[in-house]
Amino acid sequence: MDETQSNSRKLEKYRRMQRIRQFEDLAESIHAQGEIPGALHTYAGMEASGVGSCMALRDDDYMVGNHRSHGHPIAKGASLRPLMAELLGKASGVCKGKGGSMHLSDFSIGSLGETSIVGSGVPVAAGAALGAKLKKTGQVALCFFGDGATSEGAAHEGMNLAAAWCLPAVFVCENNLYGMSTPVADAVPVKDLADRAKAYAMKSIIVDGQDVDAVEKAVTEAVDHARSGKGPVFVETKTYRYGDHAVNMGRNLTPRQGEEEQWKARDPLVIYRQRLEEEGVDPAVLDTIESETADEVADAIKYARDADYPQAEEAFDDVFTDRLPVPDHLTA
Amino acid sequence: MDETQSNSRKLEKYRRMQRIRQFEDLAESIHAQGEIPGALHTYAGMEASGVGSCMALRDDDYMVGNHRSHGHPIAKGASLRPLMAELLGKASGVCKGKGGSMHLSDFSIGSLGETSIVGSGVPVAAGAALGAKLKKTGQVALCFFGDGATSEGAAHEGMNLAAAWCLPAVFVCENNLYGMSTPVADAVPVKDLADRAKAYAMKSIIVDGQDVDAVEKAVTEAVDHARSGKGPVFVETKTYRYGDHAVNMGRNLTPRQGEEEQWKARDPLVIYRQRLEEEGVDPAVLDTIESETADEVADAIKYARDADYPQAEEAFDDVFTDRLPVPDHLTA
Amino acid sequence: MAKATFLEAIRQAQHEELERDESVFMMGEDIRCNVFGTTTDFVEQFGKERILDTPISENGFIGAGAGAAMVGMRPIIDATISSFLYPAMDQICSIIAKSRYIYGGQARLPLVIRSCMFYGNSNAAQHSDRPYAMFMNMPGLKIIAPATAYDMKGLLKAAIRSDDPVLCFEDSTCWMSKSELPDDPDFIIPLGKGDIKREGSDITVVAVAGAVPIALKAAAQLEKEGISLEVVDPRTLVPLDRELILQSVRKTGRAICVDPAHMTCSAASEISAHIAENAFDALKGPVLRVTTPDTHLPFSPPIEKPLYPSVERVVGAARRLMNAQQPVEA
Amino acid sequence: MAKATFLEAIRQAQHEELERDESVFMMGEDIRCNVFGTTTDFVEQFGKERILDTPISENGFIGAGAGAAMVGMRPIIDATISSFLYPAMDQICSIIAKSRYIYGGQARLPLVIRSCMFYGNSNAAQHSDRPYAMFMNMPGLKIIAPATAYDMKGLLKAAIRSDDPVLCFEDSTCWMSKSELPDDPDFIIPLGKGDIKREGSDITVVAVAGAVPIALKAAAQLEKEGISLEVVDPRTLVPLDRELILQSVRKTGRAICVDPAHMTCSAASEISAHIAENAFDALKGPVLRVTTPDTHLPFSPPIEKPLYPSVERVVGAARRLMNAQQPVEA
Ligand SMILES: Cc1ncc(C[n+]2csc(CCOP(=O)(O)OP(=O)(O)O)c2C)c(N)n1
Ligand SMILES: Cc1ncc(C[n+]2csc(CCOP(=O)(O)OP(=O)(O)O)c2C)c(N)n1
Ligand SMILES: [Mg+2]
Ligand SMILES: [Mg+2]
Repeated sequence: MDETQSNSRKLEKYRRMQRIRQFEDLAESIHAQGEIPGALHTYAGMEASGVGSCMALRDDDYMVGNHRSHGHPIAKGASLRPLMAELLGKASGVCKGKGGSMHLSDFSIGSLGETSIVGSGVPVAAGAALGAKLKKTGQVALCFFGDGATSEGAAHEGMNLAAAWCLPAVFVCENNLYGMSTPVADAVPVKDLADRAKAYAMKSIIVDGQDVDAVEKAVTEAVDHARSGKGPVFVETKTYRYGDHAVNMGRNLTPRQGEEEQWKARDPLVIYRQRLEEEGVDPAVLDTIESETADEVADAIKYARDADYPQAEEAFDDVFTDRLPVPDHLTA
Repeated sequence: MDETQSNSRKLEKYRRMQRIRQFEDLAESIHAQGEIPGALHTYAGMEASGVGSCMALRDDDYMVGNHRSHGHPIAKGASLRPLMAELLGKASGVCKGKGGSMHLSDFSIGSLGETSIVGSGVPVAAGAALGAKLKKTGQVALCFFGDGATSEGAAHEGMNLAAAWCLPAVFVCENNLYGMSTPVADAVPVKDLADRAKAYAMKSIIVDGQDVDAVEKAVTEAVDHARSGKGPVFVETKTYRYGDHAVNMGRNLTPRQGEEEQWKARDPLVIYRQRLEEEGVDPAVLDTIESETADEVADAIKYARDADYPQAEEAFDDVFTDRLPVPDHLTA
Repeated sequence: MAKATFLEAIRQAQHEELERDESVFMMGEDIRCNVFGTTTDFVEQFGKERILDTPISENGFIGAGAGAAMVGMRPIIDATISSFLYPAMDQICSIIAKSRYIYGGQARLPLVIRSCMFYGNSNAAQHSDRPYAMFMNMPGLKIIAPATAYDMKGLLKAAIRSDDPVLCFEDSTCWMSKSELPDDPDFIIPLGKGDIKREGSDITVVAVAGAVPIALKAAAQLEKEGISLEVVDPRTLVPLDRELILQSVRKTGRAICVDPAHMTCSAASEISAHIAENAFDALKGPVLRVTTPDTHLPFSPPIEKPLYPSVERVVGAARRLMNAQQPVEA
Repeated sequence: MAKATFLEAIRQAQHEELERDESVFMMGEDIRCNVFGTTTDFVEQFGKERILDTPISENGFIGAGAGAAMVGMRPIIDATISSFLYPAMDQICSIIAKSRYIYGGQARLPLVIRSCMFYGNSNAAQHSDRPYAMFMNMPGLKIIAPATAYDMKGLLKAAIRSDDPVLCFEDSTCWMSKSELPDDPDFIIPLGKGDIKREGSDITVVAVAGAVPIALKAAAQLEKEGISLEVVDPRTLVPLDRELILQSVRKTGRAICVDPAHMTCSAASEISAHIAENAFDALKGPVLRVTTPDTHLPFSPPIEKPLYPSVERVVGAARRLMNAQQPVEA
């Protein structure tokens, strides 16, 4: 990769992290005003984990994520309008208003679901990798899940299958130190989540989840390994969740004494901007990215606000391929 | 342990292995004659694994097993009559004719179920260990399961919980090289099943599963560790299943080229009798054990044959504490 | 006696039973931090040993509840949201429902599995389940689904004292409803006894969980039109108070089953089939069901809300039943 | 056309679809060794790549089936015995049933999950489940439960070609029954179409899976007494051919629902409720159910066998229905 390419890649990483951060900041504020129904699990603090991982993927590679679903699709390049419209429950939302905040999955960029049942995405990712292997397409399936998810049987079975069958899958465990209110050390008997991989004789990598370059490098190594037929890889990104488990859970579930400040001092966007400036990037370029992103997010909000809600009958679409009969009380 | 004690212990181990072998040999032959309904999963070849493990337990320790259920209760000291009566579906069977061959669980000797859903016993054992810990009784819960079972989410979740909570549990993985027709290497990505324990930072021990003394020693170490509050232990017994997965599956599911002969050359009963004789035990003593056991098994068969089948209404007992109402067509 | 909410009733029931019996303990995800308000101050009062936060592994800890129960404990397992019972179906169906039976009565499983049905508020399909009917089809599980704080307290206490496994489904649409709660520490409502929530003469409305307040509102509204609804709340779904339902239908001659769950193979269907089989001679018209149609629950509020049973739908069904000479549909 | 068994019908359906469509593949535990005879010579013909033995991890490989389907494959997943679906309920209920919906139609899940219902032969409670009703309560899953080799072949082929997920419940009591099987590679029976297995005029018997041959035997026996049964086999449980059932009941005026599963919240209950709601005016008597009572299935043959629906029980129900002036019970 020559200097310019590498430079534009870096700016793209910065742009995607900005997109996530600004998208969520705005979402949080309009959620507070009651414009977004349901719960809101933000990704703030974890942007480098998602963006670094997705930058290591080909456009046609697959991705599966979880309830903390805003960051993953944006990291993989999804457009913001359908995502924001989804948060507002509109018909032009990426899931036609059926999914909402926990399920911002954009299949057009290779996403195969952001599933809010903890651990449940892992077998799906293994299956996508199996599909790629059977079809010999050279695609890889990457799965994001949390530290807490590693205790679920689904995660175990999915990773075991991927290892037993040597599938082209990459498992990115975003260790943000908590599962809801529960500190990782209380719920997980291993020091590093990467140790989970030993149960499958699976290659594992631990990486600083605040450093988008480091994450990209680690996941690139993992993806290359998987794509070349050497089997799945487990990547642990050590990161941190700034907010409550979800906005609007009524209280901060996690007492943290100073922890938050420590982590915010290594905010992935701040340290990356610093690095880019140190590397000689003109601050004005970065400012432009930030303001362009602000415009993009504002446009997404406007789009979402202007959009229509789905019609009553649409509740009966997509249970199956054919629309279900709509009951009388909803047609009259 | 002084010489005599140790001697009587050794004879007891030999007796229990004989009991299992002879009980099953007879069961197999009357199953062939149609006297035992349903499937029959024999433990032949694996006796040292069960007996060595159970000899390491206190009488009041708990045990959970699986579908290959004949060996475990006999190893822990259950009487043969109710077990054989159960195989024949009689009311005086250990499970009143409700369980049959896959579920020979005798609660009077600390058994908490031989459960035929693969992997499903592991959370139960973790829970029994939790109960013992909460009640501070010093009891340990030991769980038998197969190599194949380690791929199940239930097994993962149960072991993870035991490790996270530092419970007094011992997980004995009886690696008999196959899960049904599937060689362990095809289904399990690790070389030693004991590597599964690394996902929980759990102590593990690998032992020759044909050598009852070695198994007892290893499991004693594990039990001591668990009982003293240091957390659960994973023990892998390397062993072998002589028969088909289950008698009467219509064909031998497992092609084996010479493997069987190799393992039979290290038959746990044969090598143990040799060792005892080498250690100076009078062969007549061992012969007596064998013939006493034969009498015991013959008595169990007679008892079972003479016993009554349950009455139709008994099908409605033990769904709940109170008998369910019996439907009309069964009372008339 | 003081008025308190449904959630407070859960808290009180647990608190009283934890105080009464040392073998009672609680486990679940994030219960120490008291997410929904049913474990306020429990860690302080009962200690971390009896109030256990679990790893995220429903099959593991629900199964561990079974093991603990088999050795003499009485776990109250908080599975948070009913949708999280699916990952635990292995232990619920194969171990908890069947162990007593398959071991011929040797196993005893005194345990309670609580979970809330978290629907109606844009939680989307993966979090909005109301799956009690699935468990009704599996013998060996007692099931309570109370609709009032009073019933909740009495039934949950009975469940904790029961020697059989009990699933407790907590309808989140009832969370804030209030009752006077008895403070007699031995106040219990026996499992299996339904309750006539309102007497009436024209139509029996058998309503499940969150459908009970809806049925009661419909009854109040229809009274003005001269239609008298009798509202029967089974409260316990297993064992179901089948006789109470029949008695009511034999009196009124008409029945509507209202159930917030999906229609097919629902509790409403079971109750309807039970009536059609055993009180047919009393029936003056079809047995109607008002349920959630067999679609998933969407996130978007304007299309989610109209899917559930509502006062209007119950009123509509009742009117049609009273007029029905011609064919009728719910 | 040649006579072949139900198991052979499964084999043929799979074989033809594997040949026809490269994206079809199979996975399951020990399928290569052909345990029940539905994959004879498949490894030799289609290779190990398309005939995959899985680790023992139903949730994992059924979920992997979902992932593979989402990327364009058409997995046939053999879950062996229906009882092993419980460990996989997480993926079946939360992923397979809901993904298409929750992602607004972006996901497509063309997959088939086969499992046999292994009851009646002393397999004890943990292996004898017939759990289709649970899945009927979960929107998003199509369900077939054929009773003949002919229906099995045609429906399984339709299931494999369907773009929706289909659960296929194979009643082991039907394994050895034979039909003439069409060898037209495009022979399919559309999902959702029931079948009148025998015409009659007095009573509609809606029979599910293994209950169909029982109902037919009862019909033959009752013919001699002058009672004429119409046997309706829904074949597909989701979508259910509700109109066909109503048509028959409107003709006969009487109905019995026969179902080998447990009574409460069963398919039989759903069908009964459907009739009581939508064909009430045609009914001359109660809608009876003949099911397995709500107990578990014991190992011991003399107490297991009498629990299931039998010819005698259907005959008894029919006689009572024809005589019924006085109250009737099934
Ligand atoms: C099967 C299941 N159990 C419980 C929950 C409730 N829940 C949602 S997120 C969460 C914590 C997940 O922790 P982790 O995997 O570390 O992800 P994080 O939220 O920290 O990103 C829990 C317990 C759920 N959604 N699904
Ligand atoms: C959940 C579940 N899946 C599949 C089966 C069918 N089955 C019974 S035993 C068995 C193999 C178990 O292998 P392993 O754990 O190694 O025990 P082994 O039989 O070798 O002693 C299988 C697949 C089952 N009983 N339960
Ligand atoms: Mg986390
Ligand atoms: Mg094995």
